[in-house]
Amino acid sequence: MILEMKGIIKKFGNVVAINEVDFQLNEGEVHALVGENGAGKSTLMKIIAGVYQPDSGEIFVQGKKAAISSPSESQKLGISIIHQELNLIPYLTVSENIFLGREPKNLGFVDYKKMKRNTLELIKQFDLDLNPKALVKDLSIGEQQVVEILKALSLKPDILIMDEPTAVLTEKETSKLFELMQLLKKRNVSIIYISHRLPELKIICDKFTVLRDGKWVKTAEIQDFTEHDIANLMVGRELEDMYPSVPANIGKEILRVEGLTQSGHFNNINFSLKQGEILGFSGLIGAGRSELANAIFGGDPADEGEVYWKGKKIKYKSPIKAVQDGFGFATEDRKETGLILDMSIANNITLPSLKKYKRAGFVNKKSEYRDIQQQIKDLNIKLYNMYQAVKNLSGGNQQKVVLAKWLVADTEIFFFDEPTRGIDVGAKREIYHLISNLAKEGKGVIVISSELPELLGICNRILVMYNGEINGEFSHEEASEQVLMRKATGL
Amino acid sequence: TDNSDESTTEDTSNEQDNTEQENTDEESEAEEEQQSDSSDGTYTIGISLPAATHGWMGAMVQNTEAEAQKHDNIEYSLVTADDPAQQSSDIDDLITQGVDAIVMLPLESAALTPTAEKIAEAGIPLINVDRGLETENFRTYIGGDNYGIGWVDGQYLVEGLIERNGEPAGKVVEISGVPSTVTDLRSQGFRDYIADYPDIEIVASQPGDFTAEASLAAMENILLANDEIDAVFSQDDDMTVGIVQAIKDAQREEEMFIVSSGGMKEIYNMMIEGTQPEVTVSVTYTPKMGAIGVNLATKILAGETLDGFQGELIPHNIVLDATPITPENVEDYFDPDANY
Amino acid sequence: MSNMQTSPEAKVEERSSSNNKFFIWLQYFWANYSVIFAFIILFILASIASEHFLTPLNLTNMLRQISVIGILAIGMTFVILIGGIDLSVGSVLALTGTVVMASQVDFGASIFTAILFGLFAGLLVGLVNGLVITYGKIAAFITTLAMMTIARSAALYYADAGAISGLNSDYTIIGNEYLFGLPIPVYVFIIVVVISFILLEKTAFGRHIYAVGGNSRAAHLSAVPITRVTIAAYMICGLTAAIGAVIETSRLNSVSTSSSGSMYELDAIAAVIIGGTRLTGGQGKIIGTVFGILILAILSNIMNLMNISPYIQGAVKGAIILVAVLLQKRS
Amino acid sequence: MSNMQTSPEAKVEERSSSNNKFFIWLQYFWANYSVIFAFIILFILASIASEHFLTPLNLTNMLRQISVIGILAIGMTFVILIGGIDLSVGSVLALTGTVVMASQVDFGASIFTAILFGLFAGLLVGLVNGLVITYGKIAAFITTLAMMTIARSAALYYADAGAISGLNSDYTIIGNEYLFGLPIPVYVFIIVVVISFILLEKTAFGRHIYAVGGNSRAAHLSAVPITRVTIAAYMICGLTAAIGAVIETSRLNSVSTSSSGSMYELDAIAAVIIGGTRLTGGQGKIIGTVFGILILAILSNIMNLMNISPYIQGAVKGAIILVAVLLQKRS
Ligand SMILES: Nc1ncnc2c1ncn2[C@@H]1O[C@H](COP(=O)(O)OP(=O)(O)OP(=O)(O)O)[C@@H](O)[C@H]1O
Ligand SMILES: Nc1ncnc2c1ncn2[C@@H]1O[C@H](COP(=O)(O)OP(=O)(O)OP(=O)(O)O)[C@@H](O)[C@H]1O
Ligand SMILES: [Mg+2]
Ligand SMILES: [Mg+2]
Repeated sequence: MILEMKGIIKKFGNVVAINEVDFQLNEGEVHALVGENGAGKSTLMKIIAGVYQPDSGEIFVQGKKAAISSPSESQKLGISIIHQELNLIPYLTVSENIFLGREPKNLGFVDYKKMKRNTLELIKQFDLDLNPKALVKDLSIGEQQVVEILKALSLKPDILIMDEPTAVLTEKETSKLFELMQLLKKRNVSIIYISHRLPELKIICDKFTVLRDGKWVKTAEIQDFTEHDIANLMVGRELEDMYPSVPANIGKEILRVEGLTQSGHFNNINFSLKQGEILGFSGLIGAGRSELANAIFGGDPADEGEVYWKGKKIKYKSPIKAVQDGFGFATEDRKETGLILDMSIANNITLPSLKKYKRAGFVNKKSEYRDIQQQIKDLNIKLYNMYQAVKNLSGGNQQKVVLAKWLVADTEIFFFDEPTRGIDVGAKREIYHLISNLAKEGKGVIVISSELPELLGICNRILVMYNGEINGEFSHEEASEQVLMRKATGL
Repeated sequence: TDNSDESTTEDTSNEQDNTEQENTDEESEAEEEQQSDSSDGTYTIGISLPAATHGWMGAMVQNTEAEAQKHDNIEYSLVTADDPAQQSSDIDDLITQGVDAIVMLPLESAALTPTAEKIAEAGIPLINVDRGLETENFRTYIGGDNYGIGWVDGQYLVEGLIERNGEPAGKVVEISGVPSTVTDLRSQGFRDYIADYPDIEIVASQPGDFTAEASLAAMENILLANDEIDAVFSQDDDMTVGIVQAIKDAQREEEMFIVSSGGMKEIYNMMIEGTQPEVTVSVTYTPKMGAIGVNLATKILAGETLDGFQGELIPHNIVLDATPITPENVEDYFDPDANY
Repeated sequence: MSNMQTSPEAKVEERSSSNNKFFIWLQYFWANYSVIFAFIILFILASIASEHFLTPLNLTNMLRQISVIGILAIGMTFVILIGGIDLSVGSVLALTGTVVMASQVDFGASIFTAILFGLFAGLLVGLVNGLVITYGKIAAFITTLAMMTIARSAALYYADAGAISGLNSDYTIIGNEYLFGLPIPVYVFIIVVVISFILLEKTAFGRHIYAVGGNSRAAHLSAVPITRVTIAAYMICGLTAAIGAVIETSRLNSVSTSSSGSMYELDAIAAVIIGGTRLTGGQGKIIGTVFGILILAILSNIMNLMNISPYIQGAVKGAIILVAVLLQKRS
Repeated sequence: MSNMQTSPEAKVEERSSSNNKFFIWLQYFWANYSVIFAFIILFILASIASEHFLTPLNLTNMLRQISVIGILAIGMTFVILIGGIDLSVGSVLALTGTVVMASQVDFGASIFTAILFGLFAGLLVGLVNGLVITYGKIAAFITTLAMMTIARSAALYYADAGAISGLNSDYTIIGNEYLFGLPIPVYVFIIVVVISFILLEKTAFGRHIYAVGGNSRAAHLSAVPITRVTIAAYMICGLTAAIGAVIETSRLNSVSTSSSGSMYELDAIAAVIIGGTRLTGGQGKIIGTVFGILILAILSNIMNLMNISPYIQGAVKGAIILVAVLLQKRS
C-alpha cells in the first residue's frame, strides 16, 4: 500500500467537508474517486497535496506516517496533483510553467535550453503541437489543461492525482491521456482519478471509491459494478432516464446568423435557430465555438456579418442590450467569466436581472428572495446559506448558480457553453431535463459541448465546427459519435 | 538702509484690557483652569506649527520646543500640521486641553483667521508668529517679513550687480520654494524692488521646492539653458546649498553671485570661508521666532514686561528685522552649535 | 425535509452540534465588523490616557475634525470597491475649494451658486478621471496621480499659489455653527454616510459596484454596465471631494491653493482599508470606513491631547494603524 | 505545422497574407516596448523645443539627475511585479541617508562602514515590510504607508528634523565625480539595472517573481516559496532606496531628515507604470522602467530649460504622463 488515509476529518467553518474518511491506494493501481458535486473529492485530494491540513486523522505514505504541511512537502513525497482548477501563470511560457519551482539551473541561472528540451520531450509523449515558448495566456482552456498535465508528469511522481483532468479535454486528447495513464501504470505509478464521466472509469480504472456528503460509501473493484450501479451509489438512489426526449414542438425562427466573422477566431458562420429547438455545437478545442457565442452576445463584437433576432437585425456592442432582448450566456469558465466569486450566491443569481426587482430605485428584497429560493430549490443547489460567498461552493454547485442566474433573467434564448463541465451525473441529468424543458416552453437553446454523448442525447440538430468554420450539420437522427468526430477533425 | 524704520515696530495698544474683559465673560472651563494654574505660577502653553517639511521649519520646531523646555514654570503642548484645516483642528484640541496661551505659526494667514478669533473668544492670549492674520484679535504678533526678505535680497542684488558690472543690469535667475504664500511674497518683494531697474532681467524662475536636491537639478538645467547669468536669487538657504553645487559642477563660479534667504549655518560657513560662487547675502529669517514667541508668552502670562518698555505691556506688534548677513558681519552671527 | 436531498437548513442543523446560531452570527459579524472592536479598544485606551478625551467638547470637536476626511473616505470607498483608487481627492478638494471661493470673491456669485459650481466642478473632475480610466484604459493609479498634479496646478495657477479669502461671513455658518449641539459638518458627514449606505446596500447600482470590483469580466457578461458604473464611482468620489471642500473652505472662510487638502488622499485611503475594504475591490462596507476614519481621528486627537512629540507622532500613528489592521485580521 | 491541431501562430500565418514574420515580431515588440516609442517621440520633441537639450552636458546631467529615482524605480519594479507596492521608499531614503551620515558624523565610522550600515538599514526596513505583509497579512499599501510615516519619524526624531552634514569630503566623490565622461551615479544606476535584469530574466528567482505576481495561488501550489519571494522583493526595494540614499547624500554631503526623498515614491511608481508594468503584477520589464524614468527625466529637464511657470509644471507633467501611457496602449 503506497498511500493510506485514516479517519480524516476536515471542516470549513461549520461545513464538514470530509467526515472520517478512510482511503487506501495500492502501488500501480488506478483508483477512481467518484461522488456528487460537493461530496468532498477535491478536498480530500487537497489534503494529500498539502493545500489543506486535516482537522484530525493520519496519512501514511509508503508505510511511513507523513505530515504534509505544504505543496512542496507533498512533492517531496513523490506526490503530484492536477487540480480541478487551472493553476498556471498567464505571463509565463509553457515551459516556464511546467518547471515552475523546479527550474533546471546552470551556474545559478535558469538553463532555458534544457528546460525547452525537456518540455519538447513531454509534449512529444502527448503527440501535440504546443510551442514551449508560447505564453500560457494565449492558449485555450484545453491547451492549458494539457500544460497542467505535462507539469504533473514532469515531476515523475510515484502518486499522481488527477482531479477531473478530462473536463476540458476533447475526445482525442482524452484518449491520448488514457494511453499515457496505461504507460504510467506499467511504470508502477499509482493514480487517483476523479471524473464525472463514468464511462471513462471502466476503460482505465482498477478500483473505485465513492464519497457522499463527505463520508466514505464504498470501495470496490470496478469490474464488479456497472456504471449504473456506481451512479446509484453516488446519489444514494435509483437514477433513470439520463436524457429526456428530444423536443418536438419546433416553432418559428428566432435567431439567424449570416456570414459572421471575427478574425483569428471564426469565419463566415451561417446558421439559424428556431423556437423550442436545441442546437448543439460540437468541435475540438480552439474551434472557435466559445468566441462565436461571445460575439453574438456582444461580449466581444464580430468584425463582419449579420445577426437577426426575430427577424430584426441586431448588433450588440455589449451584453446589456442582449440581455434586455432575452439572451442568456452561461460561459464555459465559471470562475473567470461566470461568477463574482466573492459575492453571495443570492447576489450572483440576480445580477443580470436587478431591473426586475426595482421599486422606486431600490431593490425589492422580498420578491428577489422569493425567486432565489425558487431557483435554489429547483436546481438543488447545495449550500449552507444563500448569503455565503459563491467561491465556497463546490464546482458543480457553482455551475448551477450560473444556470440559475439566466433562469431568473427571463431568458428567451440560452447559450450554454459546456453546461455540464465538472458536474456529477445526478446534476447532469437534472440539467439535461432542465434544458429540454426550456425548449419545450418555446425557448431557443444553443449548447456548446465537448461531450459527444450529451449533444447526441439532447439536441435536435448538431453543427460541427472545425478551425473557425462550420464543417457539417446533422439532425438528431443522422448524428453519431463517429461522424461528428470525423467532421470535428476536418475530414 | 531704508528698511531701518520698519525693523522693530512696536504697537503698544491696549489689547491686554480686551483680553481681560473677555476673561471675565462666560468662558467657563478654560478660564477656571487658567486661574488655578496661574495661582501656583505654572502655565501650559500650546504651540501649533506647520510640520517640519524643510530645514528652516525643522529648526523652528526644535528651537520653539527647546525654549519651552527651558522655563521651569511652563508646560507645553506642541502640535504640527500639514494643512490649515488640520492646524485649525489642532488648535481645537489645544483649547480643549485648557492651555493658558497659544503660540501659533499659521500655515495660511486667511485660513487661520477664524481660528484666531476663536482663540480670542476662549479668552486665551494668542502669540502669532511669522505670518500675519487678517484680524487684530490676538495678543501679540511677532513678524517675520517674507515680503521684506525678497525686498532686501533685491537691494543686495542691485548692489552686487553695480559692483560687478558697474550698472544695475544683468541676467538673474530665481529659484523659488514650494508654491505657497511664503514663496509668493518673497517673489513679490524681490520683483517690486527690482522693478525700478528695467535692465535687470529675470531669465529663469524655477521651483527648487525648498530642498537642496530639487534646486540642484533645476539649477543644473537652468545653467545649461542660459549661457549668461549674473546673479541668482535663492528664496531659501537649504536650496542655496544645491544651487552652489550646481554652479560648481558647471565651473561657472566666477560668473555669478547668489543672494539668499534664511540664515542657515552652512551658508554662513561659505561666507566665512569665502567659497565661490559668492553668496553675498543671506537675509536672516530667524527660526528662533517661535522661541521668542514662547518667551513672550511666559512674560505675558506672568504679567512681566520687556526691558526698555518700562512700565509698558508687551507690544501688540513686533516685526523682526530682516537682517542682511553678509561676509562683513557674518562672524557676529555664526554659531557653530546652532541647528540651522 | 421529507426529500432525500437535504435542504441547506437541514444540513446546517445536521452538521453543527447545537444552538450555535449565535456563534455563526458572531463569526459573520467579526469578519465584517472587526474594525469596530479595534475602535472600541482604542476608544477605551484614549479615555484612560487623557482626562480631556471624554469631554463633550472634545468629542464634538473630534467629530467635526474628521467630517471632511470622513466624507472623502466615503467617496473613496466607492472607488476602492470597484478595484480602483483615487489619488487626486486632496488636490480636487483644493481645486473645488478654489472654485467655490473664487466664484464668490472674484465673480460675485451667491453662496448657493458658488457651492453648486464647486460641486459641479468636483463631478466634472470625477467624470474626467472616469473617462480616462475606462475609455483611455489607463490604470487608475496613474490617471489619478496625473489628475492630482493637474488639479493642484490649476488651483495654484489661478491664485498664484496664494489663498483666497471669503468676504461673506454667512458662508462660515456651514463649517462653524452647531445644530442641536452638534456641528453642522457632522450632519453633512452623516447624510453622506447614510446616502452612500443606501446606495451600496439597497440599490442595483450598489450591487453593480460590488460586481465590477469582484470580477469585471463576469460583470460585463452579466449585463452590468461596467463603464458607466466605473465612471459613476469616480464621479461620486469627485463629488465628495467637493463637499469636503465646501465644509473646509467654509470653516476657514478661505482656501489655500498650495496646502488645502494636501495628503488627504492617503488618510482617506488608509481609513477605507483600516475599515476592512479590500484594496483589490469587491469587498467592503461603508460602516467599516466610518470606523476606520474614527480610528484615525482618535489617534491624532489623543496624540495632541497627550502632547506626544510631533517627530514621533508619525511613528506612533503608523504603528497603531498596523496594529488596528492586524487586530481585524484575527478572524 | 504538419499537425492537424493548428497552433496560434500557424493560424495567424494561414489567415494573414504572407511573409509577415516581421509584422508579428513588431507586434510583440510593440506590446512589450511601446514605451520606447513614447520616449523617442518625447526626445525628438524636446530636441526641437530647446537647443540646449541635445548638448552632451545636458544629457549627462539628466542622467545623473535621474539616477537616484531610477534606482528606486528599479527596486519598485520588483515589488510591483509581485503585485505589491512600496510607498515607503522616499522615507526610507531619508532614514538610510540619516544612518549613513550619522554613522560618519556622530559615530566616526569610515565611509565604507557607513555605507554598509546604510545598505543594511535599507535591507532591514524591507525585511520588516515583507514580514508584516506576508505573516501579518496586511495589504502592502497600508503596511508601506505606515512604514512611510514610521521611517520618516525615526529620521526626524534622530536629527530633530534638521540636516546632518558630512565632514569628510572624500565621501562626495561618489555623487559628484566622473569616470570616462559619465558621472559615477550613472554607473551605479546601470549596474543596478543590469543586475536586476539578470535577476529577473535569467534566474529562478526572477521566474518566481513573475509567478507570484501572475497568480500567487498557482505559484504556491507549484511549490514556489511565495513568502520568501515576497520578502525578497521588499528587501530589494529597501536596498535600492538605501543605494539611492548613498548617492543623494554623497552628492551634497548632507541629508535633510525633513525633506530628503519626499514624494520620491510617487515618481518611482509612476516610472514603473509608464514603463508598462501592470500594477496588479505578473507583467512588466526592467527595460520598461528604465524608459519610464527617462520619460520623467526629460519632462522635468525640458520644463526647466524652457522656463515653464512652476505653477503649471504639475499640469504639464500630469498631462504628458497620461499621453505617454495612452500612446503605449495603442497596440
Ligand atoms: N475553501 C472552502 N471553504 C469553505 N467550504 C469549502 C471550501 N472548499 C470546499 N468547501 C466545501 O466542502 C465541500 C466539499 O467540496 P469539494 O470541492 O471537495 O467537492 P467535490 O467533491 O470536489 O465537488 P465537485 O465535483 O463539484 O468538484 C462542499 O460543501 C464545499 O462547499
Ligand atoms: N485570449 C486569447 N488570446 C489569443 N487567442 C485566444 C484567446 N482565447 C482564445 N484564443 C484562441 O481563439 C481560438 C478559439 O478558441 P475558443 O475558446 O473559442 O474555442 P472553442 O471552440 O470554444 O473551444 P473549447 O472547446 O476550448 O471551448 C483558439 O485558437 C484559441 O487559441
Ligand atoms: Mg472538486
Ligand atoms: Mg470554448
